[in-house]
Amino acid sequence: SPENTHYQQPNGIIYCSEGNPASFNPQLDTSGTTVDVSSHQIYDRLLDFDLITGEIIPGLASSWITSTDGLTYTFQLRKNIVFHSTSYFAPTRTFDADDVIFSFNRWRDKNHPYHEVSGGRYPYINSVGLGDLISDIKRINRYRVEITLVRPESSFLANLATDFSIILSAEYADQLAKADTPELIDTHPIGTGPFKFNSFRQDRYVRFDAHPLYWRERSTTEQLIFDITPSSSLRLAKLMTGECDSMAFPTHSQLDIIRKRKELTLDEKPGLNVGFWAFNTAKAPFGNPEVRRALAMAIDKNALMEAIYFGSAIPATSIIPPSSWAFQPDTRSSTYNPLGAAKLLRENGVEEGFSMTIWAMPVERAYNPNAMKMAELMQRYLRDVGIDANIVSYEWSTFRARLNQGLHDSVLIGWSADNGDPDNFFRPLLTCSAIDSGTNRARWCSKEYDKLIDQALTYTNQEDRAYFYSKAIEMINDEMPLMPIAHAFRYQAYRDDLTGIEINPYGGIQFRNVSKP
Amino acid sequence: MLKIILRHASLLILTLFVLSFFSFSLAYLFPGDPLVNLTGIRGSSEQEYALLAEQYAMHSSFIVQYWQYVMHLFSGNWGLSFSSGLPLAEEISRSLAASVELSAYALIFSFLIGLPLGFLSGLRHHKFTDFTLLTASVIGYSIPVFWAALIAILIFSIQLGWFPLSGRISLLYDVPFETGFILIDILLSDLPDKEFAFQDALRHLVLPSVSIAIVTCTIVLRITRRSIVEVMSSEYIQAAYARGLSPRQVFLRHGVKNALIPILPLLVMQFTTLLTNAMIVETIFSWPGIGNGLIQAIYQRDFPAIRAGMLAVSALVLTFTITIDMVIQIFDPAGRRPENATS
Amino acid sequence: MPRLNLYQEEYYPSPIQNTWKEFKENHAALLSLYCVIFFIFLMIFGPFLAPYDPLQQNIDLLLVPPAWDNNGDISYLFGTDGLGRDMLSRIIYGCRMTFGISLVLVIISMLVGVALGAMAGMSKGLRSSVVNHLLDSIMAIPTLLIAIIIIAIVGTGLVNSMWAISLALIPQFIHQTRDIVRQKMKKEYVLAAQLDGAGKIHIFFNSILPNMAEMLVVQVTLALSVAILDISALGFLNLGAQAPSPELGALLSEGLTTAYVAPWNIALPGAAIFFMMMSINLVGDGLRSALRYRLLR
Amino acid sequence: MSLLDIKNLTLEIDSQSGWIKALDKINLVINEGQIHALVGESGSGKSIIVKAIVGAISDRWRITADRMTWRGQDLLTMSVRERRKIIRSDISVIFQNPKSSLDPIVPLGDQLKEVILATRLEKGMFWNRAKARKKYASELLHRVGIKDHEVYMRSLPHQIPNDVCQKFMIAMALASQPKLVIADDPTRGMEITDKSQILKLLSRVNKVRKLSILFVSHDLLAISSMADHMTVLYCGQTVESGRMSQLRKRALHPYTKALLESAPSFRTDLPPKSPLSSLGGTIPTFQHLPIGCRLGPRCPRARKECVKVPEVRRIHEHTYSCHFPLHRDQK
Amino acid sequence: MNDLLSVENLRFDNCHGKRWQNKGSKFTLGPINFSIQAGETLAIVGANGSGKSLLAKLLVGLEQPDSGSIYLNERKLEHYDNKHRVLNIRMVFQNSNESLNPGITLGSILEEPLKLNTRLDNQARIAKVEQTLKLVGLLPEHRFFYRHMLSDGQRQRVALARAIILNPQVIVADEPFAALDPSVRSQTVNLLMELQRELGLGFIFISHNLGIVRHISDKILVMKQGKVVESGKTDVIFHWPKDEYTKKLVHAHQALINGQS
Ligand SMILES: Nc1ncnc2c1ncn2[C@@H]1O[C@H](COP(=O)(O)OP(=O)(O)OP(=O)(O)O)[C@@H](O)[C@H]1O
Ligand SMILES: Nc1ncnc2c1ncn2[C@@H]1O[C@H](COP(=O)(O)OP(=O)(O)OP(=O)(O)O)[C@@H](O)[C@H]1O
Ligand SMILES: [Mg+2]
Ligand SMILES: [Mg+2]
Repeated sequence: SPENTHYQQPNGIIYCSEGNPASFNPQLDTSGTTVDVSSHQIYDRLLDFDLITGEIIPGLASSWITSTDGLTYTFQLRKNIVFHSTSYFAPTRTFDADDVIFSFNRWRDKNHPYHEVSGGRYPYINSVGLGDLISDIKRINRYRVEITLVRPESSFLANLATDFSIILSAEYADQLAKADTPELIDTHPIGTGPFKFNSFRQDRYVRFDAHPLYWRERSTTEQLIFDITPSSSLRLAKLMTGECDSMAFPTHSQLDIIRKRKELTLDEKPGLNVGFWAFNTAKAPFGNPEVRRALAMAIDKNALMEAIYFGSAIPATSIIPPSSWAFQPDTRSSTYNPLGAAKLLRENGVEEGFSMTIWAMPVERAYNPNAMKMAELMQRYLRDVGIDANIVSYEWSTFRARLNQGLHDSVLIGWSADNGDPDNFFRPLLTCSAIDSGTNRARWCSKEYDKLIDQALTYTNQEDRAYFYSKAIEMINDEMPLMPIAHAFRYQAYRDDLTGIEINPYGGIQFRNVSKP
Repeated sequence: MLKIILRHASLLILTLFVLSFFSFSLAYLFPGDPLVNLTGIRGSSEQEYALLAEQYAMHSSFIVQYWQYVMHLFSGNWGLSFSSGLPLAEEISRSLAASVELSAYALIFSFLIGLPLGFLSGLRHHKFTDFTLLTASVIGYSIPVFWAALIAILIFSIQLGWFPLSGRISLLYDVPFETGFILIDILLSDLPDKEFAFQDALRHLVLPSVSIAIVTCTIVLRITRRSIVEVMSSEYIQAAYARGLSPRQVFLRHGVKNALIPILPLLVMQFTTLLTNAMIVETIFSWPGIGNGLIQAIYQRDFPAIRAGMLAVSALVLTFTITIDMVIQIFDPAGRRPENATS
Repeated sequence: MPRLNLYQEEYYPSPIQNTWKEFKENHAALLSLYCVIFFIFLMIFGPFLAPYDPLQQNIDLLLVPPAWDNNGDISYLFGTDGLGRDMLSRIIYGCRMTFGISLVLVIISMLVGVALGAMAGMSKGLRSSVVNHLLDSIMAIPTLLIAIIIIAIVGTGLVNSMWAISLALIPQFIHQTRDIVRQKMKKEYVLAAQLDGAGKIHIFFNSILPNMAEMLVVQVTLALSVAILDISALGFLNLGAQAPSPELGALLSEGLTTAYVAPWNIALPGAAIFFMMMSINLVGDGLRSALRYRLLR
Repeated sequence: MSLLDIKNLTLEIDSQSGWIKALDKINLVINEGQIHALVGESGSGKSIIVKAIVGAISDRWRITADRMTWRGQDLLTMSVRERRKIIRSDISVIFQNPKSSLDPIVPLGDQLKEVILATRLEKGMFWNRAKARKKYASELLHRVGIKDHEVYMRSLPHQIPNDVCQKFMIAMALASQPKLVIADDPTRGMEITDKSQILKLLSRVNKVRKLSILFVSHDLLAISSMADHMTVLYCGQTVESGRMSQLRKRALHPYTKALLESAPSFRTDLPPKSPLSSLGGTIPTFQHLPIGCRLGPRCPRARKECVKVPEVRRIHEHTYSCHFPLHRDQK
Repeated sequence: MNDLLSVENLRFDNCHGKRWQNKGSKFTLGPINFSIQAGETLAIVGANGSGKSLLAKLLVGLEQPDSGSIYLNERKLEHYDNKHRVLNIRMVFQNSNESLNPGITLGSILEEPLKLNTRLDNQARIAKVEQTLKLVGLLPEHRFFYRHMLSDGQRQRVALARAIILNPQVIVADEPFAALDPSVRSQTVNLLMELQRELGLGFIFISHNLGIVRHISDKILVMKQGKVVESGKTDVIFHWPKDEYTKKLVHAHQALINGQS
């Protein structure tokens, strides 16, 4: 059995991840693969979430002060925080206000020399409108920064604690700018995080070494390796043979096996996510809400629950999961009604034999463990209402690139929250600005909706905000730009000898405290 | 002899020419801009594009373009991969080395097992041993290699936990790239725990090479057996017995060599089959070889990688075959090979 | 033809009958011939035999183990897959698809290959020598590799993979035919036919083809097992038949996602390929040794 | 004393249609210094006898014999090793098909040297052996009429003409200075001049060294010019055996007579273009042997008694097996 | 009397095509002159590799001579005139085993020349085949047989049948008796002589067996290294050989006969 395979190995942790990171800078890419590999490994943020209580706690900023009008925030930075020193960069100074300003200005200031580097798109930040929210960032002194907002916004601090508000090294950026290779900042990253980047080979691995001068407490692990293994069954196999210490996204069919094997542990938490079927509203006939509603009626969600999630998810009635305070228990959602759906389709000019594409993600995500299989199931339901569905899939980064071009008719995809704020669902998924930032897969744009979402943020009181959100939910269910399918649990599977692993309900995995005997 | 060398050299040049021309025309056959398909550089600015077009003589005739392409190939500039953006020459030489390493061990393995068993089976023609071996060989020969690999994984990795199931070595060892052959690289490296790394690499080699070797091993067995049976029932062997030589003398002096020489090219040619099987098995064992790379490239429509990978694999196989053919023709004293194409 | 008994007790079989007689002696080969016939039967009557539609999903019966398992269900003899599709039906359809496609491919490539090979074998001179040289080199590349390369060029998909494989098989037939034709062209009976005033085509059909038929059958069995392996390998690699189609290789790769929960999802399709290959190989072996013994006696 | 004495040798072959008696009660006696011819049509089992004598036996054969002795020692009961020793030193064989009886990839010289026994060489230290061996080999080659032995010793069987191969085989047979040489059709397909050269060589060795020869052939002309005894074989049965002159003069068996008369050279009296005498019909295949006397269906004198196998009868040195022999009409 | 077949200054140089191969071993045949009349037999003897088979092939048109001409009934045979040649000059190969197609029945083998060269219908062809089979001493039923079912002698008969089925005037046979056994050989010799008498065939044959040559031939052509060294009446050559090589042959033969004990 795998226990007797113990032979001397260098100290290190291998994590079987599910895909290639698109970048090593989560500012540039919201995909889980990028976030997992970079946010908590390479970088730190000014603020962090407490993984258990969800509270905002100090990160690189040891404390902060909010002005009474809620427009000015002043952050006191920690001293003596050392950046990574690697084969390609040796820092000469420690972390200070310049680094914060550089990191924020990169996405905030369109004229910043680094703004256009690596594409100039900052999807998360744009989708939550953080760039426009901040009017100014000032250096008070070396260890003090002041940020001024355009308007008070309740989700601001939470946004600073998300995986995307990471702090880069301004010194490294200068050095790269001089060498005229600015794009290296995102492929050969430098940060203050617990692990420093060593190497990356496409489809194979990302290799990190421990950052010996890390400022927080951390485990004694010397190496961290992301073993890129797209196939979930192979990931599980590797976990079983001990080639991985932990694996990403066990599929729901695998959960039982993991539970049964005594050398493996499975942690489980309700997740802040939603899996959905988005229609490309920019394309006919999906621009027609009737058609979208009809399509939604054609699918039996409960069947999908069984076949795809194996019961480890709850059917979604809206895009908001029940654990969020914005959840509306009495939302009416679409019900399975193939006859009605067929009728509605015919009425709206979608004839028998109409053919459309369903794009299915090639990778497993928490919110949709097997999009391919789901698509196959849906194919059958759609055939019942006289629609030929073709399944389309590409390698994950190609897939996303093409989605951004809006080539799809409809897509099976989803969203995992980056923070506990409901705005984090409503804004990135369906606002107009999120079309450009590439998170609005329905390419749906409604001024009315945008207004509701913006209004909600001007209130700090939860009940007030909830009112606007319930309006938004109603609107989504009417318009049906996307059909919410499920809110899945989050799982973390690892070998017993691993300690210190903790599920992060907001996304990215953390290895800071993880160690192996 | 010189004639043989010349003939093979010209054949080799001809085939390589055809191959390179083919791979060049692929750039035109694939969708998209041929220049982009050739270089793998996407989304370059207009200036850069013009410069590249200049380099590849895109505005001249097809022949000149081809010539430029060949020159680029020779200078080691094979273009960039779409998906990783890395230079293909290096990527491919690495993965080719990995595949060749795997196939080479499998070949050695199947020879070590297949040849003696083939001899045994041939000498015990129509006896129980022969029958058993033959049955086993039919089974081994019919197992689809990918299935064999999966079953091997299920049993030996998952159930028994004896061998790891992916990669060439545990990722915890960071073996620097020297020759591309991991075992040699480990020995050349200055890792602190070399012997453990070596052990680990060996353990990683076992399952993939064995599952590839199964088929080849049975083929080797069958070919050897057939040859032995034929030689041992030939008249000169009977004549040698009739001259009063002992069975051992007869077998060693007249049997072995005669049985081996005509099948040697057949046996060595198994390498190409092996390489193909290796390409499939690589995808199962996540072996970072050319097969894995090529198949990934096909999934991802990474045209430059497909073009270069195809060129590399077929060039390797053809060079190998033609060289072996030449060596055999030079060294086979009786010249009893099936007639070659010119005669 | 009227069978005449010149010597009462004797019965004079034709060479092909002789081969058959030798072949029948070999029980393993005979048994596998029956297996092959069974597969052909499946190929033709599969849809009538399969208990369910191979694509019909049943959400209530996901991953039912095979009937011999404790948790199995007798109405799903081979169990179901991760979408509740009946494995037995899928495998029946898979055999039909894999075997049928291979057979068609082999026959097409045989026709083309034999035609080209005969031309190459009967013509002489520089032209054929260049072609032959190139052919020899191509011969050395395994068909699967050629198929993968062709697929890399034309793109994935079942139809493309069929093209690829038949293209890849043709050189073997050309080579084999050319060799046999050349060998036979040197025979005195071909000279004799030439003296009778026979033209090349006449010689090929009357003098060479009857003596080549058996070798062709052997070659067909070889090609068939290669084709099956290639089709399913391409299916397995997702280069050939794509997901919902019940091609055996594709089944296997689909089964991979549930391999550890439901090992039968990879064990059974693989076993089907294995049996198919084994029976064809045994038939080929049997035929070859029958031919050899016939020549010996 | 006879060198080789075979009595009632029967050999069965396992074939598709059961066990077939390829040899049926063969008798053969070879005395010292004798040239004994074994004649018979193709397929009558001559080569099989040769193989049975030297023990180059396939495992699908079954051999039984009342007696098979080499100078009084029983060949059948002795161990394989002993038998091999005898064969190595006392008997040598020239096989029918020289090219396929030589190893195609070992130079001819080496194959020749392999047969030369150490005891046949002059005594010397071991480093002289190789040289002595070579000298001996080239002498042998000269004796059989190969001139450029240096070249031929280095070449491989497929590089040299057939007749040289044949001569090599003869040289190999003589190399071990045996008591008996079994020559299985050594002159097949040779030109008449080469043929007579070989025949001369063999008779000379026979005279000079008292070497016995079992000369297997169906070339009657060649046989009658050198052999002093002859055994005639038909379909695996010994038909007649005796002194050459005796048989030529008064063959008792109809088959022998037909065989001898079929060669026009023997019949100087025959006018050109006149029909040659011959037996009608053809030789039966081994699968369809007639019962009893195997000549039966073709024999001009056959009667119904011929369905029984005729016994061997003997008049002095002359033995025959026929129910109704020529020249001795039965009562 | 008219010559049935005559050959004048026939030459063949071995330097066609394949120049880069086997250079050095240049073989030239000829010039060759001879003629035969209907019902006459010409024997060709000579050493191995002296070009006997080649000559036979030239006669039947399998090879093309470089110069010289072949006359049939005083009419020159052109190389392209295959039809005429096929109908009148037929060849029997040395190895009847090899020259019969193993894959088809004897009937089809014999029908082939009829199909290709005559306008007989199916019935007539079968009748002709059966008739010819009888002529060579086989049974009509033999047309359903395959090659492997026949003995050597019978095969040789089929080969003969195939040669005479088109009623030719000349038969060329390359070592027709070499592979036969004594008793079968005399049968075949008898058959040939009989056919020749009946059909008035001109018969050209190649043989190493001087006994048979002496017995059945009217004329002899002795060849050595592509040249005719001697030719003439059988009796004359056997009694008074002039050329060195012929003397050697005849003496060796005589020696064997005289050497009999
Ligand atoms: N190993 C064998 N297995 C089966 N049958 C055999 C074997 N060897 C010989 N025979 C058969 O035995 C018969 C006698 O063969 P043999 O070689 O002794 O003939 P032969 O008299 O030497 O003829 P030839 O003059 O042509 O050499 C033949 O019919 C042959 O088919
Ligand atoms: N078609 C051809 N073109 C060129 N040379 C040829 C051809 N056919 C035969 N030769 C040459 O002619 C020579 C005589 O060959 P041939 O077969 O006629 O000899 P042969 O007298 O029949 O010998 P054997 O007695 O062995 O049958 C050989 O050297 C051969 O290489
Ligand atoms: Mg013999
Ligand atoms: Mg000849």
